[in-house]
Parts: sequence; structure tokens; C-alpha cells
Amino acid sequence: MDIRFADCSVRFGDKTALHPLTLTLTERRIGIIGLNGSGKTTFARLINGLVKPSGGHVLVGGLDTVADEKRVFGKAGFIFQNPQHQLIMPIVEEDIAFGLKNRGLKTTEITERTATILARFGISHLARRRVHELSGGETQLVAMASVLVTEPDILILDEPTNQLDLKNRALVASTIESLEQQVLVISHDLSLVEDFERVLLFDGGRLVADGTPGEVIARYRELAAC
Amino acid sequence: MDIRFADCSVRFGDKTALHPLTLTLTERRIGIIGLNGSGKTTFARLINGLVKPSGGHVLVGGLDTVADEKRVFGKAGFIFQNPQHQLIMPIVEEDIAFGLKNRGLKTTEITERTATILARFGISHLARRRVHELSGGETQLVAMASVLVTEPDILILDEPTNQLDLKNRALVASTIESLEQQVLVISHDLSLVEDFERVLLFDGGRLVADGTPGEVIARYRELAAC
Amino acid sequence: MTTRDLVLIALFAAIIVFLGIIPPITLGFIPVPITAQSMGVMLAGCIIGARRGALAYLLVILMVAIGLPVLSGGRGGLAILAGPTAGFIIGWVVGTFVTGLVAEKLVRESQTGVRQLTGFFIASVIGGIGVVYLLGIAWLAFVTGLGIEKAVLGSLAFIPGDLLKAGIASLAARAIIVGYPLLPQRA
Amino acid sequence: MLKSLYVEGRTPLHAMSVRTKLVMLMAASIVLFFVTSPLALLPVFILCAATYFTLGLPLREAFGRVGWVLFAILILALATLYFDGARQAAAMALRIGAVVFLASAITATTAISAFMDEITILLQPFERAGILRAADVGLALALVIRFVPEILDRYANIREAHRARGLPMRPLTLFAPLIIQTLKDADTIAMAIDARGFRRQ
Ligand SMILES: Nc1ncnc2c1ncn2[C@@H]1O[C@H](COP(=O)(O)OP(=O)(O)OP(=O)(O)O)[C@@H](O)[C@H]1O
Ligand SMILES: Nc1ncnc2c1ncn2[C@@H]1O[C@H](COP(=O)(O)OP(=O)(O)OP(=O)(O)O)[C@@H](O)[C@H]1O
Ligand SMILES: O=C(O)CCCC[C@@H]1SC[C@@H]2NC(=O)N[C@@H]21
Ligand SMILES: [Mg+2]
Ligand SMILES: [Mg+2]
Repeated sequence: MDIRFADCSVRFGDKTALHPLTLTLTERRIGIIGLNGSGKTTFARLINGLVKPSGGHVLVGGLDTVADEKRVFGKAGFIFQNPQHQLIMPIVEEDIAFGLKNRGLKTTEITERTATILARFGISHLARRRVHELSGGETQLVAMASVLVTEPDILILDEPTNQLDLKNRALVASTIESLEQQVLVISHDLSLVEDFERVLLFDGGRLVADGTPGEVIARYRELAAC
Repeated sequence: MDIRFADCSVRFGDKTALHPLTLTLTERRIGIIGLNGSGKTTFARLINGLVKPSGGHVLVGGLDTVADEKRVFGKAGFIFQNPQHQLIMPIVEEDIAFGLKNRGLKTTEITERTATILARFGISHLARRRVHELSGGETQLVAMASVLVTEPDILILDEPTNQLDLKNRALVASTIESLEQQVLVISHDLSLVEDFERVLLFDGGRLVADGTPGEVIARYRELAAC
Repeated sequence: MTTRDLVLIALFAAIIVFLGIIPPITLGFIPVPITAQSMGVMLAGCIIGARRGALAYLLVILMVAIGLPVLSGGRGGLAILAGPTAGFIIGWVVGTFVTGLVAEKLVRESQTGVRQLTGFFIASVIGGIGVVYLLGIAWLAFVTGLGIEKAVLGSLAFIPGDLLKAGIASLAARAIIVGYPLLPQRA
Repeated sequence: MLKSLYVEGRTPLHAMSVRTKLVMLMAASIVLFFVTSPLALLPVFILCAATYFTLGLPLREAFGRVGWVLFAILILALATLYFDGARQAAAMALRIGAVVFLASAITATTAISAFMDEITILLQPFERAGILRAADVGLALALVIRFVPEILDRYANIREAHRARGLPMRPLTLFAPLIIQTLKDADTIAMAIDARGFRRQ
């Protein structure tokens, strides 16, 4: 799906979080890297309309994130930097079902789709667990399931390997690999994006490099070394 | 300073988080690694008495963490896995001063020591900032300053490079390097501990490897690959 | 109402439920306990403001009504909303609203700490003590047949504790307006 | 108490409709209020406790869930004993105890989403009158139940931070960061609710 930024900028009060940017993203695997506070999260949130541009437009599959807000939410799923805040029902399976219920599906279909997605992520045993008691890795997988169950066309993950050990990192990485959707990943864990088609590097609210993982990651290392 | 575990174990309810362990730590730089839930945080919390042994004893510089609780707290400073949970006052400099005020120091001395530690960490510009508005890297540095201002003999850091970019990682790593104190670091970021004197590997609540970084990290990679 | 207001209301209701975990103190001469939950009135009014604060208490009352034991001492159920303390409970809602109104009037972010503290304390005393007692004592006296004199005298026992709560709540509200101001962004 | 969430099972309570259970709970809490004889309350208490303990929860967890409340009731009972005598104290403890066990049994056998659906239906008249949005109330209720345990954890964390830094525990330094940290989550939670489309009209 086409994601287009047309002269898009973001200000919070008198702070410019993102300088005007024009860009089209069509690749299936896109990485976003940069220093803390460089604007990665802000950029990614523009895509599903969680942040609104202060200037310019963002078009997702031709829909404007401001004018067609409601429809854009359904197109792009977002996994937060701290996914435990994203799970808002007390029990895993209720949380996953809730997104479907809101779309007015029938109970039998909701139950079926919930079970299917849990099985696909290999977390059927977590169905009746309390959200608040999940470990870091489990939380990440449940958050992915709860977003993917509504079948968005695009999935955006904000630092999905935070606090995870090597094993859970590999699990999340391989789960991402298996998705048919278009995926954008923000990460400080560079190994996660090194096989992607395209990587964007942000610095001080500006896109400063855009290309293959090899060259962009090298550029990032230079930047971080100053 | 000598940290001694004598046949020490920890249970939470009917779950054993740490199996009986006998061990003495004297090195100045100690790394702790292992999978999620393997018992790293539990082990480290034993050292400053935040977790009490269910069996056995922990002695820090000859003091028992149970019998001499109060004095042990002063000896070992702890930086939490999520350091924003550790900052108690609303403004950075108030938080740092708070630990001192409580030790009955005079106002002039408190002001002076607060300013000194902020300067040493290169964060004097953050003095009047709101704690909750700090970025991840800033929060980590402020938490370190607020603990070190009380001059503990031992410093324990639980995943100090979480959510940090390469630059802030390097900053935290070099700050750790510059400390005179004995330092224990828990981390999934293996590069942080690879120059340490000794590394411990936990798995399922057991210490399964203990030695030089090279061999222990190799062992961890094997373990994570299964 | 924005989603953020909805969430703030729910989270504050959760804090009020949390305050209920502190066991109540029962007094012999009046069928109303001393409870930490009445401090929530002052906190909610001073921190999230009149409208959101009052709604947070209404949410707690809804939970009581459907039988969830969210009041101190694990009490809950419709019977409580007809019992001797019901006036105080309704007073919590109105009291929070009034605390919030007064705080929104008196306190500005630009003021000195002392003025903010004074403002919060006055708001807490007017809403969290004045209004709550007015409704609470009236119900207690007339509906339970205790008589106005006995009800007023008995309630004097709450005054020291409630002044202390007003003090703590004002200090907390002041720390929060410094560290995370919410009051100015009215709902 | 609010921790007492759903447990899997096939008891009669599981099979009952949410409405029946709610009516039962409301009725019990009203009727028991007028019963003052400990002898009449005792069998009700036993019935409620037995219902709760036979839901299939491990005994330790079953006690863990109501531990705090039982402790509070005990204190309440001791005070009543001192001021009003044994009869009153026994009646009070049995009455509240029965309702607590019944409420815990009902929360443990009812999924929160079922609760929400029922409340949304019950509040329909208010929605039609334009007073509130019934679905919002259900959502708010679920959020409280979801986040009370989180607040308990956070409180434990803040106490630990005090201990680790050698600070004295004062109500102010315990409550203020607790409230700031809790409310700070509101932004992210609200964003998540919007992102997942939970409040679409
Ligand atoms: N809601 C907001 N209000 C004010 N400033 C904000 C807000 N959100 C972000 N900012 C500021 O905008 C800048 C970019 O923030 P953003 O979260 O996009 O950075 P990031 O690249 O994701 O950083 P990190 O790697 O630390 O997650 C930062 O300086 C941040 O402080
Ligand atoms: N307070 C507690 N109550 C019950 N169980 C606990 C408690 N603290 C830890 N545990 C359990 O003990 C085990 C070890 O936990 P610990 O936090 O020490 O792991 P860790 O190695 O630090 O993991 P991570 O890398 O995810 O931080 C886990 O299974 C955890 O769920
Ligand atoms: O839990 C209840 O049933 C309601 C108790 C009401 C207690 C009132 S609120 C004002 C006053 N201050 C107290 O501490 N207790 C009373
Ligand atoms: Mg970010
Ligand atoms: Mg840990």
C-alpha cells in the first residue's frame, strides 16, 4: 500500500518534532532508526493518524489521515513502545475479541477469529491469562495478535524488542518475517532491520538518510559516534 | 567490597525464582545475563535487601541484608529496570536533593552536592525539568545521579540501556566505566558487559555459568538458540 | 468527552478503589467509619478538576451498585446506597465537583507554591469537608433517625482526620501541578 | 478484590446469565441488610463461602484474592465487638463476608466483557435520554478493573524505591508519584483506545 507524506510537518507547542517532509513508501519491509528524540515515533504515528500533521498531508492508500480519520485507523495497526498500555481489557482473550466486537461481528465469528490468531502466534495457552501478569515477551506477542486480528493492511511496530532476551527477540523477528502485511519497524536494535528493503534515518526531526540497510546503518553509526 | 551468598534461595509463593546458591563476588565490574524470567533481577535485588532470601543469607561487606537491613540500603544503590518508577519528586533537582535532605545535611551542602553530581553527569541543564517529561536516556542519567549522590559503595544497574540509542548507550557505558564504585550490571545488551571482569549467566533460577565474558556470553548464545 | 478524559476518569476511579484497600476505622458512637477514600474527593477535585473528578466518583458508585466490593473494608452492594453512610457517598460526588470548581478558580500554574497550596487547601475544606458533611449529616440525621444534634456531634470526630487529609491532598495536588499539570486543561 | 477475575469452569454460576447474577447480588446485598440475627445469617454465609471455594480456584489463590478484604472485615468486627457487643459483630462479619464471597464468586465466573455488555444494555434508557454513552461507561468500568492491579504494583514499586534509596515513607511522597505515574499512562492508553478504534461511532 502507498504511504505518502506531502510536505508534512509536526509541531508540539513551539517545538518542531518533524520538519516538512515529502516521501512515498511502498516497500513491504521498512526500518526506521535514529537517536532518542529524533522524531521516529512521531513520524510513525502520523501514518495511522495518532498524530495529526501541523502542516501538509499524509495519505495512506489514497486516504487522508485527517479527512478520513476513521477509515485510516482500520488500515494501519500500531504496536506501542510500551505495549502493556495498549492492552486495555483485563483478560488476554477479551482484549483480542474487543477489537472485533467493536466492528460488530457475531459472537461465533469473534470466538473463532480470536482462537485462530492465538494459535497462529503460538500463544493459545495465554488466552485466559490476566493481561497485567504477562511477561515482556508475552505482552509483545499478545499486542501483535490483538492488532492483527482486525486485519490491517499495514503494521507499525515501535521498538518491539525492548527488554526482550535473545530468544524472544528471535521469536518476534521471525513473527514479523512471517507477516503478509506491509511492516514498518522502529528500532534501536539494528539487527532487526538489517534485512529490510528500505531504512530511514531521522535526526533532529529531519529525514537525513533513506536507502538500503547497509548504507543507512553505517550513516547512523557515524552520527552516533560524534 | 565482598558480596557473599550463603546457600541463598528465593521463592515467591510456590514458584522458586532462585535455587540455593553459594557465591562470593569481589570483582569491580560484574555482568549478569540470562533469558527473560531467569532470575537476574531477583538475584540483584537480594544484594541491597529489596528481596529477602527465603533460605540462607546474603552478606554485603560483612553485613546481613536481613539483620542489618538499614545499613545495607546505604551501601548498595540500585537503579531499577524502569528508572522512571524510581524518581519520587516532581522536579529533577528536588529528587536528587531529597535523598540528601533525609540524611540531615545542611541546605548549603545539599545544594552544592546536587549541583556537583549534575555537572559530573553532564546534565546540569536538566536541573529544573519535570521528571516525567525526560526522555529515556535522560531518565537513566538522572536516576544514576540521584542514587550516586548518596555515595553508596556498590551500584547495581538493571538493564540500563533499555530504549536508548547508540549515543546514549555509549554515554551510559562510559559513565559506568568512570565510576570508582563496585558495579553490577544486568543487561540483554551484551556489548555492555563484554569488557567486565566477571559475568554470571542465569537460567531458570540457577546460576549456570560464571567466568570471563567471552566464555559466558558464548554459553548464553547457545542457550538462546535452542 | 475525549477518550483521554474517559481514561483519566477511569484511572482516578481506580485510585479511589486503591484508597479503599486501607482498612477503615469504626467508631462506636456513629455508624460511619473513618476512611481514606474521602481523601479521594480532595485529590480528584484538585487534580483532575470538577467535572472529571465527579464522574470518577460516579463510576465508583456504579461499581458499588452492581455489588463490587470497592468501598473500604470490602463493602459494596445496593444496600450501602440506602444505608447510614449513603449521604456521605452522594456527598463525595457533589463535594468533588465543588472542590474542583473552587480549585479551578483559585489556583493558577503561574502562582507561588504557597498560594497554590492555600488554594488547594481552601478548596479541599469547602468541597471535601463542607459539602460532604452537609449532605452526609443531613441524611444520617433525618433518614436514620439519629437526630441532627447527635449526627453533628458524632461527625466532629472526623474533623481532625479530614483536616489531615486536606493537608496531604493539597501537598500532593501541588506536587502534581508542578510535575504533571492537568487541572488547567479543563474537561 | 478486583483482582478476583474470571476462572474457567462449568459450575452453575458459570452457566447463569449475567443479568441473573447481578440481580442475585443486588438482592442479596439488600435483603441481608435487614437480617440482624447471626443465626439466620450463618447458613447464608456458609452457602456463599462454599460456592466461592468450590469454583475450582486453588485454595491458596482463592484466599489470596479475598485476603485483604477478610482482614479488613476482621478489624471491623473487632471494633464492633468492642463497641456494640458480640451479636452485632457476628452479624456484621457474616453479612459482609457473605456478600464478599458472593461478589467474588460472581466476578470469578463472569467475563468482564459480559459485564460490560449487560451494563451497556441496562444503561440504554440513559443513552436514549442523551445523558451518556452507554458503551463509554462499560469501557470505563473495564479500565478500572484492568488498572487497579497495575496501581497496586506501582505502589509496591514506589515503596521499594523509597527503601532502596533509604527514604522515609510519607503519605505525600508515596501518593504524589503514584498519581503522577498513573495519570501519565492516560495519554498512551487513550491513544491505544483510539488507534484500535474502540470508540468509533
Ligand atoms: N506529545 C508531545 N508533546 C511535546 N513534545 C513531544 C510530544 N511527543 C514528542 N515530543 C517531542 O518531540 C521529539 C520527537 O519525539 P519522538 O517520540 O518522535 O522521538 P523518538 O525518535 O521516537 O525517540 P525515542 O528513540 O526516545 O523513542 C522529542 O523531542 C520529544 O520530546
Ligand atoms: N514479586 C514477585 N512475585 C511473584 N513472582 C515473581 C516476583 N518477582 C519475580 N517473579 C518471578 O520470578 C522469576 C524471575 O524473575 P526476575 O524478575 O528475577 O527475572 P529476570 O531474569 O530479571 O527477567 P527479565 O529479563 O525479563 O527482567 C520470573 O518467573 C518472575 O515471574
Ligand atoms: O464507606 C462508606 O460507606 C462511606 C463512608 C463515609 C465516611 C465519611 S466521608 C467524610 C467523613 N470522613 C471520614 O473519614 N469518614 C466520614
Ligand atoms: Mg520513540
Ligand atoms: Mg529483570
